[in-house]
Amino acid sequence: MYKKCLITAFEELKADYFVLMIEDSALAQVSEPGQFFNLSCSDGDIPRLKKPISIYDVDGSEIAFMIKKVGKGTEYLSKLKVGDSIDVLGPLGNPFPLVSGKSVLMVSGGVGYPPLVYLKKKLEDCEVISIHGGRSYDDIFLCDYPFTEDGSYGRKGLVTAHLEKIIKKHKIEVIYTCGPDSMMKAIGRKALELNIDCYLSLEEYMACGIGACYGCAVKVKADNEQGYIYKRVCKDGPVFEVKELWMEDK
Amino acid sequence: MYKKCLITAFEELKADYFVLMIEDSALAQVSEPGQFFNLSCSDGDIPRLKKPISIYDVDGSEIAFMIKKVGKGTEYLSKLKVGDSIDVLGPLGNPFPLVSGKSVLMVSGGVGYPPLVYLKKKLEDCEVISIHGGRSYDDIFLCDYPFTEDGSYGRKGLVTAHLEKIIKKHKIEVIYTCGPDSMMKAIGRKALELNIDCYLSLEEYMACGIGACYGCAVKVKADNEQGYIYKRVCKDGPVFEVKELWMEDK
Amino acid sequence: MNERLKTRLGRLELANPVTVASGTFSYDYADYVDFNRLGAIVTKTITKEARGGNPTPRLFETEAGLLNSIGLQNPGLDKFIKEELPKYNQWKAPLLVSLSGSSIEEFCEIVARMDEEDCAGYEINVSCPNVKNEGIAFGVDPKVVFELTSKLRKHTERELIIKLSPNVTDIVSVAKAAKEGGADSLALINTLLGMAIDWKTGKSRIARGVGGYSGIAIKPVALSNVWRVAKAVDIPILAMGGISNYQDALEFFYAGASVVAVGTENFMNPLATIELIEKLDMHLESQNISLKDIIGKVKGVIL
Amino acid sequence: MNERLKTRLGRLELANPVTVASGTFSYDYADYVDFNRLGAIVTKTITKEARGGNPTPRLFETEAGLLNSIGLQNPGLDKFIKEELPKYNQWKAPLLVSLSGSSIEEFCEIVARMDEEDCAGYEINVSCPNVKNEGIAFGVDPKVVFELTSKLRKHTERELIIKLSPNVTDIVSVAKAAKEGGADSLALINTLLGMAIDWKTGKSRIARGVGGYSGIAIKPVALSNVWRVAKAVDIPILAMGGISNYQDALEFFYAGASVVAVGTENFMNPLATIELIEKLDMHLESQNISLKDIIGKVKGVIL
Ligand SMILES: Cc1cc2nc3c(=O)[nH]c(=O)nc-3n(C[C@H](O)[C@H](O)[C@H](O)COP(=O)(O)OP(=O)(O)OC[C@H]3O[C@@H](n4cnc5c(N)ncnc54)[C@H](O)[C@@H]3O)c2cc1C
Ligand SMILES: Cc1cc2nc3c(=O)[nH]c(=O)nc-3n(C[C@H](O)[C@H](O)[C@H](O)COP(=O)(O)OP(=O)(O)OC[C@H]3O[C@@H](n4cnc5c(N)ncnc54)[C@H](O)[C@@H]3O)c2cc1C
Ligand SMILES: Cc1cc2nc3c(=O)[nH]c(=O)nc-3n(C[C@H](O)[C@H](O)[C@H](O)COP(=O)(O)O)c2cc1C
Ligand SMILES: Cc1cc2nc3c(=O)[nH]c(=O)nc-3n(C[C@H](O)[C@H](O)[C@H](O)COP(=O)(O)O)c2cc1C
Ligand code: FES
Ligand code: FES
Repeated sequence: MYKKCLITAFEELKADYFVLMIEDSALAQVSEPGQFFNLSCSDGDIPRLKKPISIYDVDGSEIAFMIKKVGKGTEYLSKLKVGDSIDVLGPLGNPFPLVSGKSVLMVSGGVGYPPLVYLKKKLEDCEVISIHGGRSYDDIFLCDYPFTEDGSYGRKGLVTAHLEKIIKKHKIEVIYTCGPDSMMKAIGRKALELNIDCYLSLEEYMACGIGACYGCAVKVKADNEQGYIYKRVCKDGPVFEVKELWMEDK
Repeated sequence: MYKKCLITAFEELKADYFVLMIEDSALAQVSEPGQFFNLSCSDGDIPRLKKPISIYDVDGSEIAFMIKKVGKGTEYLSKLKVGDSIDVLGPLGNPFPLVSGKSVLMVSGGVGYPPLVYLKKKLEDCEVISIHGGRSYDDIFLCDYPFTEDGSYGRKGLVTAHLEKIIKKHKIEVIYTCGPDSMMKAIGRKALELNIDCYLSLEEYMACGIGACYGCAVKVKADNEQGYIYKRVCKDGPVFEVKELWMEDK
Repeated sequence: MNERLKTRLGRLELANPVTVASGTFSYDYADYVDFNRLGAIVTKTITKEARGGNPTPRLFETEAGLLNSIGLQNPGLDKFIKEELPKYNQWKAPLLVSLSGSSIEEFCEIVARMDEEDCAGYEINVSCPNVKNEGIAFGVDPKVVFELTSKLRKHTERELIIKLSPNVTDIVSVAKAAKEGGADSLALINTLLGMAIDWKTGKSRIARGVGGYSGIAIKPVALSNVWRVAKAVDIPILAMGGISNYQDALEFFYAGASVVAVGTENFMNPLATIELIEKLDMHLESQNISLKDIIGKVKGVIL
Repeated sequence: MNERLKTRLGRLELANPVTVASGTFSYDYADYVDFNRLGAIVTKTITKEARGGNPTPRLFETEAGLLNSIGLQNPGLDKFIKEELPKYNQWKAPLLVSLSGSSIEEFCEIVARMDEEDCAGYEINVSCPNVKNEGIAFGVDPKVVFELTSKLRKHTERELIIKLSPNVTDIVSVAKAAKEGGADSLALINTLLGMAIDWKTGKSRIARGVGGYSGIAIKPVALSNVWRVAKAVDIPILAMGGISNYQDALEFFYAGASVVAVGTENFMNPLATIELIEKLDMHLESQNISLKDIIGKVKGVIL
């Protein structure tokens, strides 16, 4: 759907993060964890490509986004106020497959955090352990195992460092992850090694967001000469099972 | 001079007109009637060419501009507030030559009005008659003979209609004019015919505003094959004597 | 719609002058746009064999335009005919199939095969800057364009559109060659060549280095090409390059375009085509003119 | 300044890599800019005889760039030498005189005459899109460029820069011809061809119809040309095209430029050159690198 929606809540989090809430019951009803919206980030000024933002929460008829200000587009979003309206295209992409009754690990880095929050809310009868990493204290949000690169909060280092220990300790059966490419690759490899189901929510630069332009390509294993074909993150993903992905370095 | 100046006053006039005041005593001291400033009209967004705006008034250390919102640049200016600052380049161009002890006629159309207001203030011992014309009531400001194209205020028709009668009635010796090209041409021709001194403040699309780019060209009589050469409105003008100008239609 | 908006593109009479630029639109947009309201539909470029496309990243938005380096990723002709063509043919808007080949023979083969299927015509993409060893070579040489067009002409009675590249010294000579070869109309412009680099890291934003540059930034370039070609070659022009709204479209009609296509703007506003049609209609009505009154009627040029 | 910013342009060692684009800057800017701080100064293009320039309007700012159609208005060589040259020579920054001619002989004549005067070198403008019957013809044909350059080479031992047009099919072959002819360095790009029309009235915004398109919109095009030329031709590049700030300049250095020129941005910000130099210096210092560490070092390209 492509709609103009009212902003019903705006909350500054720490540092450059903020939460934006829109209201639309039709959209809320069909918004699932792992899906995203393409949000308009301009009033007609250029540049004005829409920006993909994951669903962070759905509460009744409201949909929340948790956003980090990193450039012009997200800066525009950070200046919106309750009562303003915004054009949204979505929900887009395929959601995370939901499991139940399992021991689940969620691993996020940076703005990979929001989709996993909504996923957690939707998982039933699961024991969920969460790891979250970021550059420093400012990038850390609620989770079981926080990591920072600079050691300013939680453990110092990369989220992947203690991965195997945590998996073993909690008898993890399914991993969901979203974050920087290198982080997800490391997790994916570990999951393959330990033969654990692992779903990754990928990021690629997007234009249309709906499958038309083939800009957001990612390598997926295939039975051809190269060993891979390109699929579209926006339409064929953003969620992929680790077994489908071409895991060699680019 | 190129400076960042503080906006010390902002006043909405009717319709799309407004007055903006900046403070800078160094600039105020050297700002003369007929000169203009190139004002920054963007916060770094594009488009962002500076826009030429005439000096409307100087009061102590303050300089006032009277501006009509007609497009993106002037719209930006219309949204400035007291306490904001703005980059100004100027004063630019040559001022009106000042006469004294004469019977003077000022004829303006649309945004040709502001420079003549400041000029009037600076003329000494002159009897000044002013004509001002615009599309409708919204475009009319204080003057002796208001004209509107749609007849919504003052006399209906073009300012040039009753020109000769007014000149004769007030025994006009000098004409100053600023406004649309066609209006100024008509006035210039009448001045030539009646052999009256006439100073026109011209408008052309400008880029640099200081004489470097040769974009703001206007035809000036010359002793060559074509009969004219191009001079720069920003540096050689904006004020020209009617006798120098090439008055044929473009 | 109505008479005001009707326009002719070679052999085709279109209900309105608005279509989409190849590669920027697909049936995926049907969730948002009523395809029956478009003047025509142009598909993404199809090649004979499937193509995997270029390495990633493939997209980057600069200050004023978009860089892309898709590399004509597409499922190939057979799969297109089987899986995509039926979808496009559910709409009544004339379908123009964009296609490209790596030899004149391959171009002909594709047209011959497509001619057995249902579609209104072909947009021949000889100008994609994102494919190596082909495309460019075809689109920049008037002799090659003439030969290609005249051979294609033998394979179809349908609308034959040659899509031109702006990355040439003299687009008019290429346009003339297309016309002489038998093209019914011309499409222009394809993307400019462009590049962007991350100043912090020195990394190219596009994996291939150079990509195709589109969007608002290229509108003046597109317009100058359309005007120069329209003055010199008297077959209809399907114009694209930075067209975002009805005001942009009007500029192109004045410059000589008979039809306009919305490309990059679809990404910014999926409803751009429909809004353009509606507002153009309102504008023409308010001025009490029809499209044909303004096509090529630019004023104020002193040569 | 300092070692970090030093760069080489052919025969010249420049204190810093920032200059101005021909035609966008003149001594009028001396009221605002300390010319002694520039890496070099480039004059507006001078022709042998005075030129009146093109009809008006000559300027229009589009959504993302600037159209101009000045038509090389200039006082002619003699008056330039008498009245303007002394002004430019009061500053210590090396002076590069931009010049154009209507025949190879005329180009040579101008260089020969200028060689009797004081200046550091010449930027040969074979690429102005705003002059009829010349310019274009010179800049687009590698053979002509080779002949022109080799003849000019005989007339001067000073820095000889050929300024290239982006409005060609293959800029690399033109660049190679210039190098083979003896050019010390290359300047690129001149303006693109562009047009704009008032959609309300159908009037061309520029009297000549087509003008030269510059500014932010053309940066990606300039960058791709610089990169392609830098890879293929090993003489220094003086780059221009939408450069507004030190981040833009860094993109061009990574692409292969040794010097950058600020053009249209001077109009938006008269202090653009000085701010660029200062911030570039701070950036290089903070990264603890010098210019030569990054020139041509673009990463991440998968060919
Ligand atoms: C499926 C998906 C879900 C996402 N979810 C979230 C989220 O929930 N919260 C959040 O803060 N961020 C999210 N992002 C990232 C977000 O899209 C970028 O931060 C945003 O586009 C940056 O735009 P900008 O104009 O502010 O910055 P820019 O300066 O334009 O770009 C900064 C970086 O953001 C990325 N980016 C920029 N434009 C795009 C684009 N059109 N498509 C994809 N990536 C782009 C690039 O890596 C770029 O280097 C998500 C991205 C994807 C692909
Ligand atoms: C010497 C001089 C003095 C002026 N004094 C005043 C004044 O006191 N008050 C006032 O309201 N207006 C004045 N103007 C006109 C003012 O410059 C334009 O209205 C303004 O530039 C419009 O910019 P925009 O972005 O709002 O509109 P746009 O939509 O960009 O343009 C609207 C129209 O304004 C003119 N214009 C646009 N850009 C320029 C430019 N760079 N240089 C010159 N003209 C341009 C063109 O005619 C254009 O068609 C003056 C112009 C000149 C040349
Ligand atoms: C993502 C993308 C993909 C494109 N793919 C094609 C293509 O497959 N075939 C083609 O002829 N042109 C293709 N183009 C070029 C467009 O059809 C159009 O000529 C160009 O983008 C200029 O129009 P615009 O500025 O409105 O986008 C593509 C453009 C973009 C942005
Ligand atoms: C108003 C104007 C006048 C110009 N005059 C000349 C000229 O006389 N000679 C020349 O070689 N280039 C001329 N150019 C081109 C510039 O030198 C430069 O190559 C081009 O504008 C691209 O750089 P930019 O985008 O930074 O402006 C002119 C450009 C502008 C905008
Ligand atoms: S962003 Fe267009 S296909 Fe994914
Ligand atoms: S605006 Fe540049 S010379 Fe007048």
